[in-house]
Amino acid sequence: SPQERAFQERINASIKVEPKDWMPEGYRKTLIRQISQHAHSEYVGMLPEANWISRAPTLQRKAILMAKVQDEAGHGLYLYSAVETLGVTRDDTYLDLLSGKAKYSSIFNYPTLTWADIGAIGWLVDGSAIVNQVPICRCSYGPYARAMVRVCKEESFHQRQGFEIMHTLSRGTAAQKAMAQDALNRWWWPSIAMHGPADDQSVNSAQSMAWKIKSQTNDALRQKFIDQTVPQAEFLGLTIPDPDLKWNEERGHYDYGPIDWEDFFNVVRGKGPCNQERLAARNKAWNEGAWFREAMQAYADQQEQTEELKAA
Amino acid sequence: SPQERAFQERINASIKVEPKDWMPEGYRKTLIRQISQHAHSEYVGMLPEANWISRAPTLQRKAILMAKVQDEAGHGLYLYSAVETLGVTRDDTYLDLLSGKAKYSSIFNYPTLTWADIGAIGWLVDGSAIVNQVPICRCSYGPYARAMVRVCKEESFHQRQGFEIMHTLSRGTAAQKAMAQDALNRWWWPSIAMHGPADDQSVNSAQSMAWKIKSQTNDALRQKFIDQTVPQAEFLGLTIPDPDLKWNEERGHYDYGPIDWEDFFNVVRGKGPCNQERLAARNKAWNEGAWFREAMQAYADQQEQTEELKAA
Amino acid sequence: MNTQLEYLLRMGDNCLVLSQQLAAWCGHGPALEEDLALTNVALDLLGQARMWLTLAGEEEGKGRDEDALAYFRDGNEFRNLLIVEQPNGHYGNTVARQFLFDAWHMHVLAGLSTSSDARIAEIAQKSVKEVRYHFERSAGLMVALGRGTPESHARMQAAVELLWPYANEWFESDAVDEACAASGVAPAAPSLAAPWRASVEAVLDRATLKMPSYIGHQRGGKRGVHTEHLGHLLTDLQFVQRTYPGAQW
Amino acid sequence: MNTQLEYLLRMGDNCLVLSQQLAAWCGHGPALEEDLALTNVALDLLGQARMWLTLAGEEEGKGRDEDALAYFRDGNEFRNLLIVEQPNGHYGNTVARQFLFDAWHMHVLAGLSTSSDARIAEIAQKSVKEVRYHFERSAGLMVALGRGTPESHARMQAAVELLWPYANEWFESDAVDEACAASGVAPAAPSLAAPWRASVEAVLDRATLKMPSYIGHQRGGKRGVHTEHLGHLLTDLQFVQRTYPGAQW
Repeated sequence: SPQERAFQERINASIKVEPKDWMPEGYRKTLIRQISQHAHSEYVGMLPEANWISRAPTLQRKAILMAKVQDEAGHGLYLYSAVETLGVTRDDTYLDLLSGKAKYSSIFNYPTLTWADIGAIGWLVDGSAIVNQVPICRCSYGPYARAMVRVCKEESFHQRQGFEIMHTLSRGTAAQKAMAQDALNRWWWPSIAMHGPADDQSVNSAQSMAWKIKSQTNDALRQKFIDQTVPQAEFLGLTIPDPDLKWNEERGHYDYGPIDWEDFFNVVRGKGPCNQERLAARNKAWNEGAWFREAMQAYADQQEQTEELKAA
Repeated sequence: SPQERAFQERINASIKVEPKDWMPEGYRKTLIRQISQHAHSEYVGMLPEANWISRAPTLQRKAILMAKVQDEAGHGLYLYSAVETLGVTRDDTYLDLLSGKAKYSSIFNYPTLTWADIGAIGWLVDGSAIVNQVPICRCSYGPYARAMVRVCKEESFHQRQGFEIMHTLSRGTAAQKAMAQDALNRWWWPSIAMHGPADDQSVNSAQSMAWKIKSQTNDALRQKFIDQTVPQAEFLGLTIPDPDLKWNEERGHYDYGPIDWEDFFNVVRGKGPCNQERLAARNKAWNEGAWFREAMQAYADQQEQTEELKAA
Repeated sequence: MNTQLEYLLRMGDNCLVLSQQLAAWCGHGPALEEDLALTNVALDLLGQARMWLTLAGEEEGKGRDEDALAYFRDGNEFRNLLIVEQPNGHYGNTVARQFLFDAWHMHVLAGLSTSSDARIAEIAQKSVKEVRYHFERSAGLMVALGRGTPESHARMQAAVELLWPYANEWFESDAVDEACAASGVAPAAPSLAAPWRASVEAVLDRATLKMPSYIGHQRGGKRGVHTEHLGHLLTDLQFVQRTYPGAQW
Repeated sequence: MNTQLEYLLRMGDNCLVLSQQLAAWCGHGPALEEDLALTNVALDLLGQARMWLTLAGEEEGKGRDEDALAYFRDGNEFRNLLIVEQPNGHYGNTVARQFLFDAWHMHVLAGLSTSSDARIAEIAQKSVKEVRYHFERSAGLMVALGRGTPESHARMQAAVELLWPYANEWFESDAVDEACAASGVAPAAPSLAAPWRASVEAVLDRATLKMPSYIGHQRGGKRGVHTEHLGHLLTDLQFVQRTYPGAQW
């Protein structure tokens, strides 16, 4: 249709799409799905890290971790707001998470078992997320692109903090080094699966690229993350748990071993170590908070009525 | 009345009163109150010690403590059964505890703050309880007397275990010795208040003595406990927190300082450190267990109906 | 006894323990906005705890820093008020605990802002700004929840009553309080009772909640005699440091 | 790797962790009789844990006794199955966890009773008598609660489904299991699947509860990769020993 052509031309000309602009239903739906998944990931992603706040080993680390988890709550808020600009209420979006209908990043279905996991999440998971998200800062949908600018800035701060934890552990006692290596062993493969299925198995990518929702392929993002992370692991004196990993002079990239996609899809489909618990925690918070939200709403309504009475 | 005279004569002749025997209402009421308070004390008394099961410092100590708390549950059961022989259902008795109408021993309204408190409770609280309870083994009401024989036997075992914990701590590190002394400091006065108000303030005692529900005065029991405990504290190398405590050659007993009865009655009236929490814990267990008890009852009823059908 | 050290530990431990409790809500609050806001308060309190404990370590002069004090004392060495170690309960319990504490904390910090000890005055001046905001926030929640629905009203009234017994300890002057008041280091503990009551009463009034008429009877935290809750809180707090002694983190 | 040591730690840690969980009900059960009975089970399991861990310490030969192994290992050194570290939940969750575990425990101990290692056979022979009774008890509760009321039926069905993902790890043979089976030390892990299913199915049937049709996918405990629950359980378990290292208790 002419509308669609005009839309695509504006996209091609790198003019941002704004909430009030006309957009194709497919574009809207793709964005709603992607941004809400991203919002849910931030919100669920608070849980594995929050699990270590009470046990953080120094008060400074505790403060940094609390601030980090709080940032994730903030990211969740921007992103839920960005979804709302597409015409879906935040509660509806959220209820899809609670019912298990909507997805979130599978990485958060792995448990945090030691303090080193907090380092590994910052270093690897946030590192991987940044590689995925930096291109989104230039995405065609204005509210999403702007939210991502802020998110990326904070994430790279978190990534450095995570690396710093790993660095301290890797210079520490034998037990600390072992803890760091164990965390790398457990988080490496899930972190490189975060970029999504291999290109030859990925659906919808072409349309998302045309709409400039996505600008690089999953495999390209993965390669970028691996290339930047391997030297960091070497600097830490830690071994990445992939015997096939080695520098390929010709390609100018690291080669890496096959990813266990069956395991990845199992986790996506609900069979990860913590899927049940993460959803249960979210539902528990929501259900036990119902009386609170209702009361806050009731009070806000009372205030509004009082205002109206005064105005009348 | 002639019935009352005959009853008193049998008591005087040390013939035990049994559930089916006639008894004065006052006798029945006094016993119901006293035995049910005693049952509640066992049941509530599980809580402060259970608080340390998860943190017991060796597996052997953990096993001993669990067995001890379990014994208290057993004592609760015998005693609730003894109350039932007087014509009150166990649930009714128990609901009086939950509503706060019935009392239990105030000693359980103090918190257990360190492992040494587990030692001090065994040594002092059980020690004090045994002094109170041994005479009840000869009480005129048969079911109560028989329950107490069993209770006292187990309690003296607990008392030795508590003393053994204190003994180990008092031979231990400086921190352990300090822990033992601190526990003695906190538990001493409540333990000697367990024998009840001073004789000149105690009500109902004369009648209870005539009925052989009680055979010694509070002050006599207290003196007995103090006399047996002071040498034990000396053996442990611990200092009883009473500057007035000293051997009185003439009396053949230890003199001791004034007890803060105001504090004692405050705790009885609900203002101890843990009254709220103990009752809350009992109510929580009861309320959250309702579905379980209902289901067990429903299943028992089903079984009974099946039996009746078979019999028919 | 170094009374000033004791006083600093009291201030620091209040902040540390309450922050630890609030942080348990992080990721589990009733709404995302609450998660953000409550974590802010927890972070402020943690920052204050670090300043107080660092100063306490200096005052003690035995080389203990904030972490040595936070991670290597057992419960009987903690000097926090009992109210801050009371369980989180439902969110309304947490709000009520925060409100009663904020009101006291705000007034004590205002007093400490003019401490004769410049280091204390400096920390207090920095903290009181944060805590005035904490009070504003918790007072606002008290009013909203007190007036919101019949259920929220009932919950908040019960929460206030549950915590009231713990809301007098801070006015009871002991040797430490007296010494610090005498030297101008701290305001006299009982002098805060009237301003606290005024602040609390005004808010409860607006919240249509009844102010309990009796005086709280729970005490002991200031001399290290706590409730059973503190011990369990410390097992988590100190686990890593205790398990890997001597390591740097 | 000393496979026999690993196997002993698995047996001991299962008993230790589950006992610790059950003990949390002590004083808090739904009825006094349950408090008594469940504490009995907890005590039996603790006794078994002590025997297995003592033997593990001897097998290791580094002078570690039951307490050194219980109190001075961090989570990744624990070898218990994930199911025993799952939260107590409501009483029905605890009953269902116990039932699924007892059924496996009973069969594995029966197998271990004829172990080629006489020390293992001896512990197993002693334990299996206790565990047969545990199974009888938890099976009885499953039937009563499955049939009791609509509410209890729904709770128990949900409890079985919640735990089912954890109820296959014990049949998955790894290098340790294979080595122990090969040397006749232990029964082959997969060989217990059929008897377990038969025991569980018969009881669920009587309980009018549906047996889930899929195979559990949760695993990791046997090689020290646990769920987030274990770490918190250990903070309490180990607190005193960690806080006062080197002391005798």
